[in-house]
Amino acid sequence: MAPALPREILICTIARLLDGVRHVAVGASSPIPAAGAMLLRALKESEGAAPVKISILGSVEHNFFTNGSTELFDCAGQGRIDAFFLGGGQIDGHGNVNLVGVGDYPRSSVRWPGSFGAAYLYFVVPRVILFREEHTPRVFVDKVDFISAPGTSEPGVYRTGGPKALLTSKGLFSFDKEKAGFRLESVHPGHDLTEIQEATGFGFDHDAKPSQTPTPSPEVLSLLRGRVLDELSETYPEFAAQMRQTLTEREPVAS
Amino acid sequence: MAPALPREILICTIARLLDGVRHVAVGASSPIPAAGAMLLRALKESEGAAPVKISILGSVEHNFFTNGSTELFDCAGQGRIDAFFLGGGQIDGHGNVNLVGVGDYPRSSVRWPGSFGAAYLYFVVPRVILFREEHTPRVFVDKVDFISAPGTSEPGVYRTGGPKALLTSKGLFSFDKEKAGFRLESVHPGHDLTEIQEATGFGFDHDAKPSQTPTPSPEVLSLLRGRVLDELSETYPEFAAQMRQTLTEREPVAS
Amino acid sequence: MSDLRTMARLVESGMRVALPVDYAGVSMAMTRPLIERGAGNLDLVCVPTGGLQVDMLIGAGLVRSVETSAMSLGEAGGAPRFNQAIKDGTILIRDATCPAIHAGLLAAQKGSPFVPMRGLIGTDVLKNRADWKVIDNPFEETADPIVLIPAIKPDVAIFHVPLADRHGNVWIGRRRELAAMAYASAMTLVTAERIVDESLLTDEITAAGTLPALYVTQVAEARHGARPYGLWGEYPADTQELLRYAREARTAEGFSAYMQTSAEAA
Amino acid sequence: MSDLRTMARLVESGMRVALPVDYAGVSMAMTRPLIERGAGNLDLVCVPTGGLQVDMLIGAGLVRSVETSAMSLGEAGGAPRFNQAIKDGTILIRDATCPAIHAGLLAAQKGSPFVPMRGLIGTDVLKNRADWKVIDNPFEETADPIVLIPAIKPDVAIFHVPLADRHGNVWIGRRRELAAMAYASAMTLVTAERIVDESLLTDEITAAGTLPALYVTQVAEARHGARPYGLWGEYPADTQELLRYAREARTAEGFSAYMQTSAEAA
Repeated sequence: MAPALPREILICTIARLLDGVRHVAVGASSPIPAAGAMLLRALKESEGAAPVKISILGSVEHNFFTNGSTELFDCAGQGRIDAFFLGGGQIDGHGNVNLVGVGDYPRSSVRWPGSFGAAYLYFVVPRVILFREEHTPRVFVDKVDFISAPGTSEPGVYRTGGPKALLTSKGLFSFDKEKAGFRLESVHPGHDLTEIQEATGFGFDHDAKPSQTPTPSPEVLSLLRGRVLDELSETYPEFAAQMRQTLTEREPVAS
Repeated sequence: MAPALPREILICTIARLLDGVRHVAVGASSPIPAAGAMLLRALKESEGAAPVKISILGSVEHNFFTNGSTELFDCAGQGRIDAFFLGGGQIDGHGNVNLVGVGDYPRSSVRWPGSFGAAYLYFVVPRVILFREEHTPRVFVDKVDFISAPGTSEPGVYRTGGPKALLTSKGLFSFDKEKAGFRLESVHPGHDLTEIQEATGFGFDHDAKPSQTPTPSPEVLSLLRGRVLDELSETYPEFAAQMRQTLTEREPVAS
Repeated sequence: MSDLRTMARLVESGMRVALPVDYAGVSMAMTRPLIERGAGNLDLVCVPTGGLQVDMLIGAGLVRSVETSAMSLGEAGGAPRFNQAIKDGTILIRDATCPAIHAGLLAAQKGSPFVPMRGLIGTDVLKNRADWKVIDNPFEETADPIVLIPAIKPDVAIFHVPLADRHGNVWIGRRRELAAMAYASAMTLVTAERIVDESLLTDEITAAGTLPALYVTQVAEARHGARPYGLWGEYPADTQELLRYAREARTAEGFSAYMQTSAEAA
Repeated sequence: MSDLRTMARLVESGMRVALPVDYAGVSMAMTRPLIERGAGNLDLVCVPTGGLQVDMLIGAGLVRSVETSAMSLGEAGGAPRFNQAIKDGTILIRDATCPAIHAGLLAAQKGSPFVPMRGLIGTDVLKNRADWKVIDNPFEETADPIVLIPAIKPDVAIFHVPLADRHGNVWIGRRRELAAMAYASAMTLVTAERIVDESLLTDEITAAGTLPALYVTQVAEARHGARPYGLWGEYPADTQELLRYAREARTAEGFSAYMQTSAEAA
């Protein structure tokens, strides 16, 4: 079997971060988080554990909401969504997320789409996973130019949710609510601490020798390359096809 | 044609009171108000005037709401309901309505069903018609034992609606918001001022010689006894059948 | 799928229980299993009014309080066990008005502590609700009092629908207050006339009137499960039976006898 | 029934216009008639995000302000005319977050001046919204700040649906934000793929997904009226066309040329 692709390591890491959730919501254009959620669902099913529900926003097939686009937020407010993913044009060391733009608001020099539901969901979904593949100092900044959603809140502010982890193409960070900061948990294969420090515009805790992000077992990999990729191709056909092609190209090299 | 029955005079009076409304809501167990609304609708249609919409609550056939039982109240709050009817176990001279019970609340000696939507609708429906056939001092009291809905509100209280008229089996009153009191507008055929004063537990304005409530023209009566009674029998079959029978019994006497 | 007794066991003493209005889909089929189960001190929330089922639970002594906008048997008149309990002061009544109950459920649906509501100022409904608050509308410069209704978060909602599927999705049609009850409640127990294999969410037409399984704790089949109430699009109310109940349940003894005989008939 | 130009004439300068999200039923068919009509100084409310239609109205110079939770062309990237207008400061942007827009419409639906909403505290979204207010939750004894979102009352809502009937009822399926828009708005203009004779309210199954005529000002038929967006259950989005627009509308000239050629093609 071909060794795990970098994206497969991300998908398996997401499945691990989601362990224990009953219901996870995924954005319409988030194939890697969706794949992670689908992998967890498949793993739980094969273990005979409690089922994992996945809501894919904007998808007609995987949409089991029937009350319009307000239902996701209501559902989160009711405590029925355990995990969600957020990206961000900028993310800073306090877990603040900027989805709006760079420069002096409102006349941003670079304008991104906008905050979507982040200014609410970040407060009420217990396990928010910050996911951004691009790991550069322009994304991971010291201080965001606009707070779409803050990493932490002052005491007394109603908040049942917040950031749990930050996953990039280079490593995995956990978020410490008390310290309002990140800690590097592991470095993905092929990357190292120095590289991550240089690519990150904020300071973070870390071990002197951070561990490596675990690579998936052959069993998990075959579940991912089989059933999960099949499921994924229904909603994200281009992404799934691309992953299949990469795997086919690699196969001869590995064997 | 048989002369107008007392109930037909009530129905025609209601149609007159509703003149100009675009949308009237009627309770499920209110055949006389419903008949009045249906008569108005038929009259407007024959005049080629703007159509009158009627919502009959609790009816499946005449229910054009699709958002559950909250929609009536939302609709009223949006200003989309022009008229509504309220009864009341007790109604006092300030237009206060009691739908809850007699005696010391909460251990009422006589308990009625409850306030339903009155504590809201009385505030936001511009033309509320108080309708109670029984005209006795136990209904029309000096002061209600429990205010389900007040006739008037203090300045500064948001209020776009309130009582417009009070119709009983004996007469028709208008409501004066400034004076917070009723004025006898007309006495139904067969009744007189003294009788009404004795039957009413509160004082009210009136002319020295109040006029008589107009009886319907033959054209209006035939519309009522034809099309309107047909429409009515779909939703209130027993009431319509009873009215038909009374008309048949009367006919030989009148002719 | 579940059975009625298994579902009734999920209801525990002291729970807050949301029940729908007469015509929206009352799970009368659950009434006897609930009485058999015997979990008492229930705080009932009528959405937005109550009738036969509530009266029976009161008659059976299971009810501590009732929040409602009205209580009656419709054409069959007043609710006899409720009226007696009010006279005797054996239950706590929280008189409301229909949109206030909807507002409380809406607040829970939204994860909000309250929602504001117009009307109510100057009523004895408001005066007797220490749990409601009046604030000055902060969007107006002059005084503008407005009532805030706190979230109603039932422990369990119980209702009856025409149709459910094996996945736990239930078809509520335009009776969207049933969805509101489920959104607001920690548990939702549903009885259904029929249970079908194919998912109600597969077809956009049926999906539009479907409450998703996400909000549904258990579903059990119960033919004619709303009787003697009617069920929209299915069968009309049995007015004779309601009248019989209204007559017999005037006394505690009559109520017991009614429940006895109709249990034997069932 | 009406036609698109007749409907567009109901939109006047300075109106507040509610438009739905990409996938919910955008009436792209109304975009050109609106531009032809030329009523400007529009305050757009995106429910809850905006895309191609909003970008075109901005490009045509009809827009004074945009209240939205996001603006993009989805897979085709950023909204070019919007982004340029932001840079130039030629439109006022009211950045929101999805549930806040739903909350504002809900307040209007309920006839309430505001509804409360969790979250938002400490965001720059809140900091830039002088029209939102923070109060201390009166149901808590300790300090508990909560945001109040004022009612959003559009003058007109415009959207596209698969089906309408001759009575003015329109089928919205599970896209209930379309109903919320109509409830909140003074006028509602609807385009539909098909218009049928029989009332959608006659059958309980279709009634469940129907917005009643009571809330609908005018309906006009428009085949493929959402294109190049898709319409649920009907046709997918035309991504190539969205990409072409994204490419060409990068400049004001390119936008004009695009609108010119696609008008000729239509």
